[in-house]
Amino acid sequence: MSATAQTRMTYREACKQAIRAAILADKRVFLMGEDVARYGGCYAVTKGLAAELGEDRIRDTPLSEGAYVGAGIGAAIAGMRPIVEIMTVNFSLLALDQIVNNAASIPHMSGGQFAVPLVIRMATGAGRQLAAQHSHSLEGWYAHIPGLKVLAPATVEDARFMLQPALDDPNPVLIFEHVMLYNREGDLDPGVTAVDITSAKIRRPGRDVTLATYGGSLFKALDAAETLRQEGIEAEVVDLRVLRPLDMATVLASVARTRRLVVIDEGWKSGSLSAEIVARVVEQGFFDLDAPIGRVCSREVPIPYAAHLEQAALPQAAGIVAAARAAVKGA
Amino acid sequence: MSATAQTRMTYREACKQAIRAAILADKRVFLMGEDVARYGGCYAVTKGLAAELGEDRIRDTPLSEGAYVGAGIGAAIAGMRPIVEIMTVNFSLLALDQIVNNAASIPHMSGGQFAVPLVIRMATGAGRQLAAQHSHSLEGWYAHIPGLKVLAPATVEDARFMLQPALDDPNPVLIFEHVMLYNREGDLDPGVTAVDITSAKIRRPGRDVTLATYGGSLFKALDAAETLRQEGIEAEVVDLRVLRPLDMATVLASVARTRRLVVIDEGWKSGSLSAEIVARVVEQGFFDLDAPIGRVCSREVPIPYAAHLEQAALPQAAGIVAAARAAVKGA
Amino acid sequence: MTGKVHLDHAHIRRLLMAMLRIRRFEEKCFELYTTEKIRGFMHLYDGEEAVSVGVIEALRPQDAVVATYREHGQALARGIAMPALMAELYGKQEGCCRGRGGSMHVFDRAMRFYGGNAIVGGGLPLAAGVALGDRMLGKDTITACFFGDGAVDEGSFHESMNLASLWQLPVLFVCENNLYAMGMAVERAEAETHIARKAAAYAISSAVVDGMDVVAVEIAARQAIEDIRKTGRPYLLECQTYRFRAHSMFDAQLYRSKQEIEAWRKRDPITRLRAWLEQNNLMHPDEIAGIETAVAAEIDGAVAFAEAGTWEPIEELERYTIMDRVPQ
Amino acid sequence: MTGKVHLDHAHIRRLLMAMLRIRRFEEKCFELYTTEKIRGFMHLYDGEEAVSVGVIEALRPQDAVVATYREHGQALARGIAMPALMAELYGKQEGCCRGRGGSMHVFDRAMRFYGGNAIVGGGLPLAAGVALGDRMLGKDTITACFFGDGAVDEGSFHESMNLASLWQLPVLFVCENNLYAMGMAVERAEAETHIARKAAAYAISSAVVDGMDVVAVEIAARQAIEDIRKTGRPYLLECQTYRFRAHSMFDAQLYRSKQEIEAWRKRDPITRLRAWLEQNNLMHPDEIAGIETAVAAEIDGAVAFAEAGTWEPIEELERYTIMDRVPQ
Ligand SMILES: Cc1ncc(C[n+]2csc(CCOP(=O)(O)OP(=O)(O)O)c2C)c(N)n1
Ligand SMILES: Cc1ncc(C[n+]2csc(CCOP(=O)(O)OP(=O)(O)O)c2C)c(N)n1
Ligand SMILES: [Mg+2]
Ligand SMILES: [Mg+2]
Repeated sequence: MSATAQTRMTYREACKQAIRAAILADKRVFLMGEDVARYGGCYAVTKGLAAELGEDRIRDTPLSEGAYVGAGIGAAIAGMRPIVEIMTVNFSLLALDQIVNNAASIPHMSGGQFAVPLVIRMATGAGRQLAAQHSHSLEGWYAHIPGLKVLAPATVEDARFMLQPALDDPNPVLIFEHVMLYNREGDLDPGVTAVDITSAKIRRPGRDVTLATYGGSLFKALDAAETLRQEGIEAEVVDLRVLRPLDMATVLASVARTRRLVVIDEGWKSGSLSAEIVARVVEQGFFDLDAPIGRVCSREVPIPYAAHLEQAALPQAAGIVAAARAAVKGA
Repeated sequence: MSATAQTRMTYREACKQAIRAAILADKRVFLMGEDVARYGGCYAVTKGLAAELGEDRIRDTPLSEGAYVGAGIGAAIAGMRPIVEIMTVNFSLLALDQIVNNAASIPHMSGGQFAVPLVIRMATGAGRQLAAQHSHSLEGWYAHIPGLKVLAPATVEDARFMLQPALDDPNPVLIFEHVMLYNREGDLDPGVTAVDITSAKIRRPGRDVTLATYGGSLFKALDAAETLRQEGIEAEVVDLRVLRPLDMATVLASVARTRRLVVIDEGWKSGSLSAEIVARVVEQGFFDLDAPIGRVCSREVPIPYAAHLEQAALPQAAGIVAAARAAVKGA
Repeated sequence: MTGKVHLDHAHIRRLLMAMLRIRRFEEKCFELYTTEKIRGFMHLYDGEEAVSVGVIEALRPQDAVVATYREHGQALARGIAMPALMAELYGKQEGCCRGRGGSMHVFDRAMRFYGGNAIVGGGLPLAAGVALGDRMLGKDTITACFFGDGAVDEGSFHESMNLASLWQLPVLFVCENNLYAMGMAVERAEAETHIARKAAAYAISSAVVDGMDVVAVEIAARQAIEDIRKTGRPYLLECQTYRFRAHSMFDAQLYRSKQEIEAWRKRDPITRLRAWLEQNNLMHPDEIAGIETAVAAEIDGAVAFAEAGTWEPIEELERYTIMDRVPQ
Repeated sequence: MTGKVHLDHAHIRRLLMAMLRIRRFEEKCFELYTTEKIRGFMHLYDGEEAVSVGVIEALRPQDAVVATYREHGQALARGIAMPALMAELYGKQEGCCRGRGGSMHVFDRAMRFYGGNAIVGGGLPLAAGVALGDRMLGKDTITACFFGDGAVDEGSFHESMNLASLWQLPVLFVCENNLYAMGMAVERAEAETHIARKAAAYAISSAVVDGMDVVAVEIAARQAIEDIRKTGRPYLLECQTYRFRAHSMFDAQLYRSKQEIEAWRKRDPITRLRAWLEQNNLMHPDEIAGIETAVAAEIDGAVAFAEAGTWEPIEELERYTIMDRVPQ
């Protein structure tokens, strides 16, 4: 493998390499979570890492989400740089008190005496027929909380390189990994060795309509853009990547060019991140728009098991195409 | 006291009368929560009720938010009609797993075999200098969750009469009582013996701008409307009352008349209920607006203790006036 | 009702058949999973059949059951119709939850079967609540709450045990201790693995039983229920068992040895019961073969039912998110 | 360091003075609350002083402390400057948290004082984490974690005790058992009130000590710390104590009798220590008067400091919501 060749790997592998590199680079970094060591991670992200790095640095926890997330906060305050893994976003509700009342509050509440340099990773999203208690998309919900930073890497590159800046950040950073991405392959450009965690990214340029999205929905939006191209509509796809704080500059600049916006978000529509984007665009770019903004979100139901119902509940390329077409041509 | 005279009472008293009446009317109804019985409730809502109704119906729980909220869900499924009190919205995070993963999911997930006819009451909001772990406004956040209904009674009448329809509803209903309202007095019209939990309500008619709000902010909006009147601006104040599902018809009808909208919401701005309202108005009433929509929300910080900082963090009448003025006259 | 078990022929036959129904049903499930008829997370109960069969044999129809995500066995033992269960795993609308719940979320109102819960420990507070509700409604019932050793680590275990004991709720807490929570061995997850010490922290009586012996489980469950009725307090029954298969369909089992699995397989509750029956001439091999045949036919019927089932129309997706009435 | 306490004069004087500083400081707080200089929820430690004074006397500067919302006593005993504490209660920017935390959220980096937590039980996981972090950083420290009897009901108690024991973390869990959680008497909240049985559920050693006797507390804390160092495991110390005043400034105390309060007042840790010192001629009344005078002067100074303090500019409201660096 030459130094300039692209490296192809799965998103899972990218996550793993990111963890390994971070732990090797800084002895304050360790990972803890349920079944991360002996089992190898419920989505096999950490397979083999415990053998390589030791069970002190890849640390299995009991089923005590509240306590081990809280312990991560304590360890961060004490000077460590913990990565805490929660298997699935639904289980994070058991740790929400610690995340909101402690991690997000202590820096401000203590008058800036303490930072909480903690990273919490978790799987999010639907598509694997895991039903209502394993399939939700609460990253937009978390993005409501001041004191947190919220990331949603969608590409292999972001999966590989967002972890380090998240660890370098003095604040609690939540990283949401969409379950449908783990098996997805992508190329790592050897020229890229870092990414920022402050900006959104245009994944496909276009002049007719902006499709703003993130995480698992990015690839649906790219598929939709391909279909739209065949109809002569050039969609620009913006990967938000950072859900808190939002990089509205990139979104607004895109909308200023395309004058049309569709937001795609696997969260439930009411009170979603997509609502916030609509509100900000309206507030900041009111007179730039040539059409109502479209939102393609999940249907407002607990995600069901049956495949056809699950798929019907989620944003799909067809729905994105329809929304984009409506924005461009009128409904 | 004649039958037609108005009855003046505090919001606290109205809450208490609602609980008492519901328990007396239906032997399946009981209240449980921390310190509701012997202590009399942390905001004194239930003072004296245990003596009158017995400690079986006004039931003190241990400090176990997850378990007693979960027990409320179980009791509801078994046929009771529990009212569960959580002292303060921040503590509800300890019960969030039960609320989201069980209460909101079981009816759908079981294919409609089980309903969860449960009411959860909690205090919300800031203004009493209780600092970051006791002062948040997460009702808009809860309104994101399908399967829940979310109420925010602001008036004494709503405090008195929303509980019964909430108990009659087959779904889990969350009732948020703003801490600054408990001492507030209001009149009960003897002609009113019920309210609905489906519709928003116009608390003050006006033609120039719509102020949409709920809960503790209602009175700030009404104060602002009074100030605006003196400037010749007639604001219409819409009390949303029901945060999920939103009664957008009332909001849209008001906006269709005034063509201008300011949303006031004590939640943090990013990803707030106010964003959802903006998004829906834009989606459904795009061409009716004569000005960008204003949002007056809490500043995005954990609410601080010091009075001047706390007040600076919250929506205030002056800010509402300024936003309404900008909508009417241009910024 | 008594702690004694009258082991007449019909009774033993019932226990054996109940275990075989679960075992064979799940063997079929495994097969159907590999052909992608069943999807999602599926957790098999292979090896643990004696636990739910023994415990549920001691329950009456009016009693309630709160289950885990590894609940095929609990569901079948409780009497949930096999065709409805299979159709649920297929995701068909003829499934007991219209195909919305799948393997981890089996509910059945008629059987007072309150789920199938895929949040570890999520069912314990519910169980306390069902028991409280029943008592307030004047019902003389027991609520059996199944949970794994992993659930013991969760705060909900602590809070629920305390609540049930404090309020003297008639809950039979059944810990299915199969030594692992996914790949986490009990002794790596719990500082104290002695269950009685845990129960004592809540002033709850407890017993440990060989969960590979269905009769022992039934006897222990009956004694526990007798204790609950006598004292009006909950009871914790630890059933020591083992799952022969992987945690779920995605598990390389790196955390335990083949030898360990083999050693436990020798204690297979079905093999053991059969051997005992045959050795003591309590059941003729022909009768056992007859049971197997009946079970196979039932499973075939269930698969046929599931295959013939239909998909819930997408238009109904949002139905029951908000209920329009409380089902009676 | 040893479990023995050398009660020389300086030592006793320090203990008495530490308790008096807390008592008098809070008497002033009470007064200031009625004049609305202090607002919000304020929980006084009146009667419980011996607990934090005794425990913290056994700690070294490098050790860490995790406190509750009733933490004025814990903070003062730990050495947080009284003026900074008083200014915090005033909400002034000279306060130890710039006036943002108030009574329930006292933090002090220099003292390794990790809050002030107004979520009951919210500090226990933090304490386990601080202990873990310290150990991973190669520090030879103890983390003392204070919590009330009410926190014991929470799931976080269970999870944190298990985690600390399992991972052999050097945490000294200090339960301030004052018999009530707000209006909830311990025996109405906990099915089992015997603390050792709770500790045993996590294989944690424990002791119960008279929390109204500062010397006894200190000795027990030293023994506990010795045990932690020897075994490398956490330890649970239950201090039996009582709050003489209401739970907070809003509490009609309907849940307990005047007689009960009076009976406990007879065990006032300060009165008791003074009486013992005077009876045994260990400290001259003049010296005690001198301490009182010094404490009064310190409090006056703290009040003057707080009064002279300034309000954090509103422009800084959002500062530290997101940190730009990790403070060192
Ligand atoms: C709150 C929560 N945390 C983690 C998981 C992921 N998970 C699913 S099953 C399981 C193991 C549970 O073990 P145990 O309770 O012993 O039951 P068993 O699988 O052995 O029957 C885990 C960790 C979950 N479903 N819920
Ligand atoms: C999670 C949570 N639930 C409820 C409360 C409200 N509350 C504040 S103090 C308190 C009593 C706590 O009692 P205990 O732990 O015994 O401490 P004490 O006040 O007696 O010192 C309660 C219920 C809270 N702050 N946090
Ligand atoms: Mg297990
Ligand atoms: Mg107490």
